[in-house]
Amino acid sequence: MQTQPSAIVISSPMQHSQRSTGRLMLLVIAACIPGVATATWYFGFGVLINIMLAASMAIVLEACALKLRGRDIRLHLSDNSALVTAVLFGIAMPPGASWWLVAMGIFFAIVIAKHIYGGLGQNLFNPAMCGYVLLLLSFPVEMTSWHIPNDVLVDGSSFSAFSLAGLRQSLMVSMPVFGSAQMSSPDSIDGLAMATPLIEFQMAGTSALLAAWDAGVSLFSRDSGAAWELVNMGYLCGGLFLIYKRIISWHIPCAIIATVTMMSTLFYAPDSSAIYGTPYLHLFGSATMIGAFFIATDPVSAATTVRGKIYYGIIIGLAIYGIRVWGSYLDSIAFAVLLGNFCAPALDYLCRPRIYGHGKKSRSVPTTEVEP
Amino acid sequence: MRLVNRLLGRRSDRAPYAIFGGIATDAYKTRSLRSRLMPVPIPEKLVLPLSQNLGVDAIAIVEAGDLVQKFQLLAEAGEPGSVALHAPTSGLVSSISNATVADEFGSQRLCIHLQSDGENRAIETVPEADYRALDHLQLLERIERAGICGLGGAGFPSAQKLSLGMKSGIDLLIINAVECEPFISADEALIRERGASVVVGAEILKSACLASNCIIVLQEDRADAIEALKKALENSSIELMTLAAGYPVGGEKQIIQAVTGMEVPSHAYPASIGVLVFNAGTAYAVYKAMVDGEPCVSRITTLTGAPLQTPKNFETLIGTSVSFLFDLCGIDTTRHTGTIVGGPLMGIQLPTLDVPVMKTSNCLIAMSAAEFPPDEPELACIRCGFCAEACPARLLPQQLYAFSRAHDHEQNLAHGLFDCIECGACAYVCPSHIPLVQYYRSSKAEIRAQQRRQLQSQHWQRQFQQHQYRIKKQQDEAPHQISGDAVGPLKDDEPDKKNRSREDGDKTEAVVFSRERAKREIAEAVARVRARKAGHIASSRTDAKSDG
Amino acid sequence: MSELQFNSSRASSPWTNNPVLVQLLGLSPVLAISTTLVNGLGLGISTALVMLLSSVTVSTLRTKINQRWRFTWYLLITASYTTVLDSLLQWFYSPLHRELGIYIPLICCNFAVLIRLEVHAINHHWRSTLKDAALTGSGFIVAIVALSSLREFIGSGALMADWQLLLPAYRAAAVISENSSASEVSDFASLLPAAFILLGLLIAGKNLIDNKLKENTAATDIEPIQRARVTGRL
Amino acid sequence: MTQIFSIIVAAALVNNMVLIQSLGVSSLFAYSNRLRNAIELALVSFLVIFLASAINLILYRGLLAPLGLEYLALLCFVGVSSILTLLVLHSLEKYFPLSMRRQRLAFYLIAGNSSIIGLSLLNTASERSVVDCLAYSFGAAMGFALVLLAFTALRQRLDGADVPAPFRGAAIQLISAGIAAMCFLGFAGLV
Repeated sequence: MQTQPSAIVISSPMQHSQRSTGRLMLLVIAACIPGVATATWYFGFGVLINIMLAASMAIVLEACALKLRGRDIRLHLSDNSALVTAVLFGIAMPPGASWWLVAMGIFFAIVIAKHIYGGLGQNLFNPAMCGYVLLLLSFPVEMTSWHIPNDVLVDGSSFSAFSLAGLRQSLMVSMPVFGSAQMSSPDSIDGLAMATPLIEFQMAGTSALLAAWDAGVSLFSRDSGAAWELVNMGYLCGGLFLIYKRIISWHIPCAIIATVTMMSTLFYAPDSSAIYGTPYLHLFGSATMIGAFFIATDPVSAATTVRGKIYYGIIIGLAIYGIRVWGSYLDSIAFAVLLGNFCAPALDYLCRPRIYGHGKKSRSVPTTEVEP
Repeated sequence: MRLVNRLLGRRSDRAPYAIFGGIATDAYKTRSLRSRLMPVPIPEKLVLPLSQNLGVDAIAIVEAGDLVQKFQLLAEAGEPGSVALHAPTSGLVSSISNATVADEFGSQRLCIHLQSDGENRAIETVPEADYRALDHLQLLERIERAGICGLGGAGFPSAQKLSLGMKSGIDLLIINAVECEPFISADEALIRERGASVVVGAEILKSACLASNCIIVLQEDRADAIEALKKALENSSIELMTLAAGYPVGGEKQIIQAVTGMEVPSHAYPASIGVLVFNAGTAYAVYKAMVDGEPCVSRITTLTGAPLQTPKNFETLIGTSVSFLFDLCGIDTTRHTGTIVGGPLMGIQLPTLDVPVMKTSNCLIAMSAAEFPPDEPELACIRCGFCAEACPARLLPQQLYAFSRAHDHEQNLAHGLFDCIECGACAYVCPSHIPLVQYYRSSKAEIRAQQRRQLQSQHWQRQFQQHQYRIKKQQDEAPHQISGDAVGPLKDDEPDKKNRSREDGDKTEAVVFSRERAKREIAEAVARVRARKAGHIASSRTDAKSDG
Repeated sequence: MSELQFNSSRASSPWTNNPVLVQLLGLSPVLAISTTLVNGLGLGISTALVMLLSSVTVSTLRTKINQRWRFTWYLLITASYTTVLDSLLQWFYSPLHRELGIYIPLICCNFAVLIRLEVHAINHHWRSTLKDAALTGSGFIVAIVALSSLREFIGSGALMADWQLLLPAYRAAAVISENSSASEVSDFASLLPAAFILLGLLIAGKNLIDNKLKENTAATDIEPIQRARVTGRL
Repeated sequence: MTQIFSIIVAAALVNNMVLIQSLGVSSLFAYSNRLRNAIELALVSFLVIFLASAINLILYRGLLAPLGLEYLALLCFVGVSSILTLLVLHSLEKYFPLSMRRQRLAFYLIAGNSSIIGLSLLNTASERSVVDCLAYSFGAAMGFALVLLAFTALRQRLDGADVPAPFRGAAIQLISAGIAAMCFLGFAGLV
């Protein structure tokens, strides 16, 4: 069965806008820069190493998958979608994750969650989050230990994270091939180094961290509260840039942020536990921003109708808050986005807009009478 | 201010409603508006397709070898959808034969070939003394006789459109001068230079369809035309409305939505909600037919595109060849990569330049590689939804695309494929460069073919049933005749129907051919075939009904 | 597709018409129980037993079963056998019974069984039914064994751990080892999602083999199982 | 009230019938992949699962357990579920035109749904009060219906996807279900 329309006749329109998928994807990556840069500043080279590792593996795997499926490798690599998946996946991974963790996740993301579905545009679930959740379920311990080079003493001497030694250290942690890092794993996890402050709040309670929280933001103090706050600001900026460029629509991020804000206001309980913290904490103290602007808005797996997008955002927002506050998993974004993806096709079907000329009351009465 | 008015339930008459979707495109119009509207020298040879809208042919009333004069009737309207055709100049009908016409397939249609004698002798025209004195039926008849069809592009015979409106009653007549497509400037040039005539034409149309209101609609960035029109409208009851620039506000359904806030029901004519839309060019043709008594033998055509040295608007004789016009503008053949008739978004690309201008050809664009870069390869749909934002029919093009690829026509119908007006806005914005419209067209064609097959099979089933019936009747009658029994004509229907229930229960197999059983077997077979063949359509119907 | 499968009275076979891998029937217990090979075997054999017995019963009673209520009859028949089996297991294999838990009584509404009754047993002689049920049952066992060994191997790097469970209870108690839990390589394989995904990959592998076989045997172009509607280039 | 709500959420999401407990999985794959049809199936399944498990619960606690007839539970349960399915279908038919009424498969999928028996068995085994059990049944039935709907829409979309040949059909659907189950695992501990 031929699915391509006949190519003999060149059909209207003859003009096109100058947007292209490859460029859109590059812009998405560009919008990640502020957040990634801030994260690197606070969490060290591990962040960048993750992204680089993920990107290189993603491109290789994508090329292999395309080759296996007999597609034009150069043409389809040029859509840059594998890169976006890799960047998002790299951001989500804890800095200092071993290379084989990254490889495993990326393999699942690119091959299973994307190419088995037929490649870009056909996948039902966000590939990066599929890979991430797989790792989270399989290796919960590894996925929640973060390596932060700043305050780590190696052989009794401390060094700057941004020196060559720091870089070397980070590389060794990620890829033990280059030599083994002389750190035992508990050392690599210090007080600031957990995945998100919320996790700490959930575990450690309020005392110490809220104090740090109140101390205010400083670019140079590198404490975790400020770090997450600024990282989130970075992603917020990137996200607003994407909305400004009309690459993503505002519906999904707004719905998510509104829902999270509403839920956290509703359940705000200053005295009980930090996990019921302020809306500000929930928005900026965790991965909410990157989730709302970059991960949930992946167009392929998100809902596409306007109302569908809003419901989709609400579902994700509820799931983010619910899993974060009451659930036992530490990371809520990935699960929430996958849940949203799961609901998206149904939402799209149920929230079809009213078609022009189809009666304002009844939604899209499909006609079957077709003039011959 | 408009918001305040809306909140208070007031509406200033000039405030248009919002339409769904739409895109912003570069206009490219100024270059063809730099020079004045120009008449075209009479070419030596004119080719006049008998069907000016590529629909039903008109009936030629001249023969090869006839000498004709300008404005003489060459072909008269026959079946609905055809329009009368008149001689654009005097000369000799050299032949009536097939020639390539301006469609994307380069197909051949029956055309009258007219050899111009260069004298341009016209038959005497009879201007109407006072068109206001005529009643609407007379006006209709004259418009029909003048061979006027929609000059905006679709070419629907104007008289038929008017009479459609007559049945349901028209409240509002919209004169559409919104040329939302880039490059086209024919209507603007017309209004700029002959605005008064357009207004008169609009008034004639208004009285021809007994409309109570009439609005001329323009895009708000066309300052010259607006000014000219304002002047022309000074003592007129016709209103002027300007719409924000954008594509496709000039589409019939969209302009109705913008002006009235109403939507044309799916699969209905605008007349059903009391609105008629005519193109400004059509109004001008009506003016000429009434006031000058001249039938429609020319139209305003925009010639534009980078390869043309002097792009301009021509008052072109119908039947002039495209290459002749391009030569008049001085075409740079090295840069010329293709030709579009119509706009770049809804027009069609001509396979050859040797085709005649028709009544519907509002614009001829010479393409260049700079303005029309070759198509980029189609990438995967990432469901970005840009297309859904752009769609003026509020469809979900990304879904329709997926269904079209999957040949899932049941879903296609449920998602309103046939409400697509093929404006091309979706394909214009698609970052993956998917030729969406092409997919929809082929899906529509597939669905239509499927339905046609279905109708056909129903037809043959009926034929077969009748055939079986005849055979059976012969068989039944034969033994009677042989035995010579004096039995009256078989009353087959009634008793059989009564027996049917008994027969169902009766398991004894009669060897005799039972007509009733044959019928049932056929009906079963029919049902099976129908179910198999039209499984998609059928279930979509049930889907559709219960979904609503 | 599904309705077609349901109605298809194609000859049952552990490979071409496997109840689990091809018809996607009776997935619930397969997915839930296939964490270890022993569990899988236990459940597979129990299901096959119920299938055999109820098929024969239905086929002998087929003239007496009311057409309208036949599905209820199937359910009742399988439920009776399941109840008996459940009690027997509880008596003789209590450790295994504990492992399998709720999925033993659930055999009574296993579609792999019920559909076979509907498609074959209700209108065939018991001999033919016996053969059919045996084939289907073995298909079920094959599928569950394949999946559970895969999961066990990935999950713990071992196979047939806790094999003692398959012994009758009094003997199992004697050999139950202390260190029955093998070292865990990955938690994931023991989770339900892994069951889904691995079963999907198993089916894909089977399709791949089928396609290869078909290419080798004949160049005829018949789609396997699924109507494949898209062959686009993207 | 809060407790009942949390039981419902727990039953619908945290202990989702299909994607966490793997009960009634066949319904996800065996029925039509048209959402329109699935809505009916989901609706009827919801009613039947809820009502049947409620009746079974009452039957068990009120009749079987006091009389010491626990071993008859399974027989009772299947009887109740198939009779109830017929009743529900018949009574719904009066008000809505059900396209699935005449399809045997739909009837089987509802009556033989292992989630009914599973839920009934879980209820009989649990220590909860009757009201809590009812709430649990309600939540579980709702969870089942929602997953069925979402998954059918998913399948509908997969139908048009350009899936590599070996993965077409069952394989890709199972993998999708697996990923969906992954995301439902995220609800662990929610209540």
